[in-house]
Amino acid sequence: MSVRAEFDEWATSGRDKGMEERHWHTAKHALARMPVEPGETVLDLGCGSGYAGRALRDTNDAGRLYGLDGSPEMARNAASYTDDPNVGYVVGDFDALPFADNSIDHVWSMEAFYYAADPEHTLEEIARILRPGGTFYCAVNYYEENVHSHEWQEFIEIEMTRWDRTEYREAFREAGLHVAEQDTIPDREITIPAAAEFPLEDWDTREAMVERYREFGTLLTVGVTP
Amino acid sequence: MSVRAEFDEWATSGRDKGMEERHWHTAKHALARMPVEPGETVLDLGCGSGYAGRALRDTNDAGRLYGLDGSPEMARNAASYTDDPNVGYVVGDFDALPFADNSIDHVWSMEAFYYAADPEHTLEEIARILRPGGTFYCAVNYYEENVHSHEWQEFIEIEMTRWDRTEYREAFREAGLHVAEQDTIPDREITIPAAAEFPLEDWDTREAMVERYREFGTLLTVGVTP
Amino acid sequence: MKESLLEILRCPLDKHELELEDAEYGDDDEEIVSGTLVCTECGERYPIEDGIPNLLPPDMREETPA
Amino acid sequence: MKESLLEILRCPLDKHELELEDAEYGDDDEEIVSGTLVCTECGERYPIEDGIPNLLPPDMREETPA
Ligand SMILES: Nc1ncnc2c1ncn2[C@@H]1O[C@H](CSCC[C@H](N)C(=O)O)[C@@H](O)[C@H]1O
Ligand SMILES: Nc1ncnc2c1ncn2[C@@H]1O[C@H](CSCC[C@H](N)C(=O)O)[C@@H](O)[C@H]1O
Repeated sequence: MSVRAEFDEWATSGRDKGMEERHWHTAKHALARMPVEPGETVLDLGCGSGYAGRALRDTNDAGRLYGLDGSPEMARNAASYTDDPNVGYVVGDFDALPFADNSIDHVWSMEAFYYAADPEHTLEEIARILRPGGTFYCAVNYYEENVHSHEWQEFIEIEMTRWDRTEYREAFREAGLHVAEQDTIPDREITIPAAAEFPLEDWDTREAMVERYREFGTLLTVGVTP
Repeated sequence: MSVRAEFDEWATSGRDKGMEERHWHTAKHALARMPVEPGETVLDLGCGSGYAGRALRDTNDAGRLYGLDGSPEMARNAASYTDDPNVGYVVGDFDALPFADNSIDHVWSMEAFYYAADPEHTLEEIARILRPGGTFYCAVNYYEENVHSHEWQEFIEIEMTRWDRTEYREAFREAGLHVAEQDTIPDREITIPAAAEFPLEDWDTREAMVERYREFGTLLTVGVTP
Repeated sequence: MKESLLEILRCPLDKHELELEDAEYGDDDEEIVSGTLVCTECGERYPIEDGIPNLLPPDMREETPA
Repeated sequence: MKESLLEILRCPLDKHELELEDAEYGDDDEEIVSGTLVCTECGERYPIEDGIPNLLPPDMREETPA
């Protein structure tokens, strides 16, 4: 199945909103770190419902906020959630970013980067469109050290990239991005039931669920263009 | 009083250890974000007891770890706490860093930067000694938005620099550092007594203490050399 | 989409500038609700549908279902 | 201090290289416990005391209080 077909279905069945709610727990902490100055242009890669961009507009007074998504239905949903004239959406693919060189101040991406068909090339594209000193905030819950995420690949036909922390840093550098930071951000908000309630449908033990959310959380890697 | 006289006294009266214990609550979270690769050289500016450098050696397999401090007694204490052959201490001043151009991979500084006599020049010195793509992790509890820290100046004769978040970002850029991240890291570990215990010697209200530690915490600004 | 987006939008294939054709504007004359973006270099055409430009490379762009 | 530190240590005033004089080594021959670092450019002299080099600019370097 194509990215488009897969995620158009997610969008029409309302999964964009469910992701927004869950991802916000950790995404907001990463977003709060971004050095976005008033008037700057930010691009959200794989924007889904578009919540990240709207949050940056609200808090940082970002100038223009563009969300790119490979699913036209996702972009359509995102557009329907806002009437902010400084927010815009574009349908496009990670592998062929439709933006000019040096045209973007900061790139954000949450739970989307690993769907890129050629992630090394996507990093080169990001480095190309960022202005010197621009940042790429790349947040993923699906990564090698997070063993609880490994099975996600079984539920989706798109091939997912499962790098470990070191591979992320190496790939960023290979694409010409300096690595400024790497961190795991715990999800302190998701409700974890008492031990007696386990096993749950998705979790055999409470320990596993605690490890997944409170310890592994979201892996953030921050790259900066020279 | 000079930096040297002031902090020599702190060192001989054991305040280096007290600071280590308190600063560790937030410093460890910032240290965990540093993209230090095996074999790299890290410099701790105003190292005090030297705990940050020792932690980086333990966790990141950093190659060489140097602590610089303007107080010979601080450096002497720090040296006495470790026999790691890859850790070394230097007495020196922020305003005239005794290191070669491009000789350091990452610079760390906790609760020390604002004592620099000429902070803009110290930033230029840091940009000079860092290799391209090196990072400067600058952590401070004394800053404009943290209103509870303002009175600290009354207790010390050295003039302290009290920038706000924007001024930190601007000064970094002025010195040629890209700003990759800015964040406030809460201190979730310090014990805050129940409301009935207030007023305390240092805190009139519980709300103020909560705001100081859990909300304002430590301001981290991360710079990257082009 | 706003016209200002055109300043930074490029052909996904060769990164050349795009020209706007057959534009229809919304009531406020600010929003381009439909039209076509044409690459000034390779001539590839990209549709604007419901105000959202579709810049997928042509081989990934299927027909809109409906 | 280790000799390897000398590779990156420079005169705080003019950033030129330093030369090690009168070095005394510890038992393992690895640690320089005392000596003087002399700037190859301006000739300024910096002491190594208890194994720790003191690279404060001369006007900030008071006598060690015993
Ligand atoms: N190759 C690709 N190019 C563009 N978008 C892609 C893509 N692969 C996946 N996506 C998009 O990436 C999104 C991943 S879901 C995450 C959505 C949002 N960032 C959130 O945090 O909730 C989907 O909307 C999907 O359509
Ligand atoms: N101008 C200057 N040059 C070098 N060191 C300085 C300095 N001004 C202050 N310092 C040093 O900075 C330290 C500040 S106290 C903080 C110590 C340690 N980083 C910690 O987190 O606990 C002191 O050890 C002091 O001697």
